[in-house]
Amino acid sequence: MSRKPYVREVPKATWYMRNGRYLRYMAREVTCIFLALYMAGLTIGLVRLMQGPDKWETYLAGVSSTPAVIFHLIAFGFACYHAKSWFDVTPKAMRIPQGNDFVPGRIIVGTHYGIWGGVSLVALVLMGVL
Amino acid sequence: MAKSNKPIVWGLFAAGGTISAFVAPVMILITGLLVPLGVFGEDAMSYERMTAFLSHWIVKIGLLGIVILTLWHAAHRLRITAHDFGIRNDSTIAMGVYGFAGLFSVIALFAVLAI
Amino acid sequence: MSERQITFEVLRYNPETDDKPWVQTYAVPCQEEWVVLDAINYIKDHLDTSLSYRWSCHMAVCGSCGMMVNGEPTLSCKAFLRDYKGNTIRVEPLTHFPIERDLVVVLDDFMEKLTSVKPYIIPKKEKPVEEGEYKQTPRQLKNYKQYTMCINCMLCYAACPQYGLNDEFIGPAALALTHRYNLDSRDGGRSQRQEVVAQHEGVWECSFVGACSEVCPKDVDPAGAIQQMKIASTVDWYLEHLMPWRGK
Amino acid sequence: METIQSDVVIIGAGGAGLRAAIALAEADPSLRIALLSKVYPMRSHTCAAEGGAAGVIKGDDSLDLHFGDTVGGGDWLCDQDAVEFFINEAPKELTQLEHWGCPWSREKDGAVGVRPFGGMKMKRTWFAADKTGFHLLHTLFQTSLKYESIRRFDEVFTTDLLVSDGRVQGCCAIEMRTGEMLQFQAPAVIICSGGAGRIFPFTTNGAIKTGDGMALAYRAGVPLKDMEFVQYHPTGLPGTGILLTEGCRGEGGVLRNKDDYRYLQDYGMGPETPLGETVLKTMELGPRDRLSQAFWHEDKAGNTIPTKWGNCVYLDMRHLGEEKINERLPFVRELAKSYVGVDMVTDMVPIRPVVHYMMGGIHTDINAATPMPGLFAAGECACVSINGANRLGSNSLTELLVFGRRAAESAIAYLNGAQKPAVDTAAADRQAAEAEGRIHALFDRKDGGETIAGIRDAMADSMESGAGIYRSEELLKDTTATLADLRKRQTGIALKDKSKVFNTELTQTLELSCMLDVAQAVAVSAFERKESRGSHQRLDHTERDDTTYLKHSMAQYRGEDAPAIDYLDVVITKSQPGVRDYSGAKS
Ligand SMILES: Cc1cc2nc3c(=O)[nH]c(=O)nc-3n(C[C@H](O)[C@H](O)[C@H](O)COP(=O)(O)OP(=O)(O)OC[C@H]3O[C@@H](n4cnc5c(N)ncnc54)[C@H](O)[C@@H]3O)c2cc1C
Ligand code: SF4
Ligand code: F3S
Ligand code: FES
Repeated sequence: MSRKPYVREVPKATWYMRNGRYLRYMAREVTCIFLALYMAGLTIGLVRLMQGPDKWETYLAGVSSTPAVIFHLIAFGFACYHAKSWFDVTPKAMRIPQGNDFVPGRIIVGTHYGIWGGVSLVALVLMGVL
Repeated sequence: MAKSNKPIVWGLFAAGGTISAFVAPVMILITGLLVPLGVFGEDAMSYERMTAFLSHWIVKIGLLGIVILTLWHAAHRLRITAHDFGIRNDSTIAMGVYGFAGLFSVIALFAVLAI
Repeated sequence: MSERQITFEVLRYNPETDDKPWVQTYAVPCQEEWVVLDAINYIKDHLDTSLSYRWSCHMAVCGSCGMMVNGEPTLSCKAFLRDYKGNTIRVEPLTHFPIERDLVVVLDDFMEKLTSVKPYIIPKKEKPVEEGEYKQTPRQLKNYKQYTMCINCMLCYAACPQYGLNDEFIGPAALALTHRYNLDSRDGGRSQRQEVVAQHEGVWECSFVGACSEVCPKDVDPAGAIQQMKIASTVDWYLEHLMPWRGK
Repeated sequence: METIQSDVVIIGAGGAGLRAAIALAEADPSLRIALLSKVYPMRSHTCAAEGGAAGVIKGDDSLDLHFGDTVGGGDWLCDQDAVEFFINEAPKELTQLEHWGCPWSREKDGAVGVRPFGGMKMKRTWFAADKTGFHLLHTLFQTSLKYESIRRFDEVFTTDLLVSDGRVQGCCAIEMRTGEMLQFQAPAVIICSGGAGRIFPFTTNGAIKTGDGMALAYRAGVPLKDMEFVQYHPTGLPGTGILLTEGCRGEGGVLRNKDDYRYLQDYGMGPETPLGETVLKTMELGPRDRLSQAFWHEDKAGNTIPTKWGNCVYLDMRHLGEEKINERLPFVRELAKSYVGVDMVTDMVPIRPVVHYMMGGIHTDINAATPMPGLFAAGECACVSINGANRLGSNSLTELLVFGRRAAESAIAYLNGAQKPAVDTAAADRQAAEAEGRIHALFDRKDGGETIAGIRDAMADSMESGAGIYRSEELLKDTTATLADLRKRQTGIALKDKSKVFNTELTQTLELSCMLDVAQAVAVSAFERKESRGSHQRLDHTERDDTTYLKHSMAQYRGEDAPAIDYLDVVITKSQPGVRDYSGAKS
């Protein structure tokens, strides 16, 4: 037997450096770190709120600090990227029949963006009015 | 060839991914940027307003849903991402990330119910 | 006719003489309407008869001519030179597969996986041919049609990083074909296929990178198929564990 | 050398080979089946067929009409008993394929849809959008995975048949990934190796269609039948030879010359039909031979359009509208866009005739049996004579199914027959060793300055110029002389690639020698047939001559010499030769 197939090893920890497609994927994946940190921070806020007005004030002061604002700025960016990457692929996971065909993907994506915009707007308005 | 048990966590992952996609950006925007920068005025998130806001059970359930599902979403994704970064002891990672999500879920639950 | 001189950097590997692959360059006088495969055929005919690669149909339907062209999994018979700007084009065998020789890769793994998902109709109830065809409305056809378009070209496997990291993964094309049969109104074999699909190396090894669907030359969208199967498997799981009385 | 014992060896895993394998496995699960293919089965060229497969199912149609169309379309050179059998079995086979999951296009109520096709009086062509062959092949291949008794040998290149005692005993083949010779011993062999369009320069056929199986049988002493009948398809894309399916015309596409004139009406296929309305068997729905010949005359008259790929006419689909084109012919639209840069929704597509199909092939009878005991053949490589002098589009996909199965049944009958055929293993071993020796010798050939590409191109060019759409004694004389010369010259090809693993230079050399043998059979058969019939048109004998040539040509291999041509009577049961009428006047 003269066979000797050559196996090209995939670098286990750096494979995603090989092309832009993989980098975009990894960017999408790490959005979860920021979501998790934000939610953890929020949970701490809830604990502070439970502990009374004084603790809550220190918490508020903390959130207003420059590092916290910078973190939230970055987290906001990643959260938006998460939303975009999530909505853009929704037609793949959900196929809604319509006549002999399916509802076109752009309508499904569009609807998601619409709801996203609506929810955000309502929240902002409520905040302003509250 | 055993069937995988991933469906449990995957269900939470997908739900959390969807919910957080809709609400996380605007939540971060409001609570992390606009309010601290004073856009809505000094006492937009005053103790009174927040406790009043959170006294409503719908708000409690909603907020808990968002926080817990997003945490599970993030935990599950992080587990996969760790693998993608070349960290291969999946069970340790899984324990870590799900543990983190579980811990904070319980804390959030406790805090919200107590408010 | 206008000619364009293009340098092809081709990855070569001869198991009988080489320890590892190496790059050979060829200067090819190309016609403007050529595809990469035409240039490779030119090399084979006129410059180096020892180059090995697969091709047959030259019309993007037999699925044999997949290669990495400038790092991207591509059907070389559909890779028009006019879409490549520079004067150098790099051609390598599909990644994630062992190289048998030159541009020829080993496909045994896929053939086994394809067989394992039972890609054929397992009828709900046998119907003799004499009784005529099964009725299937255009709507029911549409439901699975997209997933029948797979030409087994393996570009998706070369694009999928999860397959690259773990070759136990059943992978995009085989899963898309599983979904194809599951969705066919004539089929009743889903529960048998779930044995393979619902294990770790089935749909759960996919992290929805989506690269498979991006490179697929036939718009099969394996990424979509896999996500739909994940949802269905999750529903299964909940039904099975939370409502066990519903039976198997 | 590894020896593989089986009951039946199938050479070729395209539509015909897979159908045969499944039929064997279903009939008797204990049979040991070896299925050889020089490419993975799903790469077989059946995947390229677009238009559809004919079979009578609709109420307004009848078996007799299909029979009439086929026999008339074949210019009465069909064996009518075989045609009758074929037409009877066709609907069953197509339905069977439906049960196996083929995604046939459907009517609103869920019944299988049919479309019109050239030369067919009724709509009876089953189709799966415009990728019928692709779906047929993948359905068969995937279904074949169900059967454990089908042992596949993918990328195994058959080089020789093993014959002793006048019976076939197996074959030997090169396993491409190792370069090792394998010996397959079996009392029955079915050849399903496809066509040989690659002997021409401009063809819809893939690189693998090099006539290997035809050459194997021919060299082993089985005659090649009706080889002069080569079908040109009227609508190929210039340059690549990529086919635009006949479905284009079936759906209403029309042909125009450089003056936008629908020239077919001048060639006995008129009167002109209104745009968008197709009348079966007239104008654009005339048979392929007539349409290709009309092109030849238009070209001679200077009515074609010069392009950088040679002279063309136009296929006009614009009046069909985008929606219909997308629904019925999406693949064709994509092909025209990619390969000639034309969107058929808005522009006319340049096209020209292109070599498409071999009506001739290994001589078989109605049972798919060759004259050699144990050897069967089915599919494009075979000539059961249902296609006669011109195949009707969409009959051949059905043929693969009907005669693929038939070959399997005949093989089983042979295995279970009175003689209980067994393999003479000593003789097989000896022959296999000789075959291996011949392959080894190829590596040691002295360089005579010849190249594979050089000889191949010379062969193809001489086929086009002498054995193309129109032929004549003089032209054919040149071609046969060139081919005889090229057959000698091929020994001057030295292999530069000395390695064993996946040596495609070696397989190309073997394919070239098969092509040369087959090409010679085509040219010599064409030379001897001094009449015009179906696809065989002679400038020097323009009429059909039923007194002398209502016969099959049988090319008999004679080693280094040109083949001897004998004749065999055509089987006529109920349709006497008549006039092929494609004018709208009648019918
Ligand atoms: C572009 C195109 C469109 C067509 N459209 C239609 C249509 O619409 N309707 C219709 O009815 N017909 C159509 N045809 C004709 C029809 O597709 C073919 O006649 C038919 O597919 C041939 O099938 P087959 O099984 O005989 O051979 P193939 O599918 O060509 O298979 C041949 C097999 O033999 C194997 N083989 C060959 N040589 C060797 C060897 N030396 N060793 C081992 N294995 C070998 C190959 O690997 C392959 O598996 C079309 C043909 C073409 C080219
Ligand atoms: S899914 Fe697409 S990319 Fe993958 S093998 Fe099939 S056709 Fe090729
Ligand atoms: S690229 Fe791979 S990870 Fe999943 S979506 Fe496609 S199979
Ligand atoms: S040669 Fe067939 S897909 Fe490219």
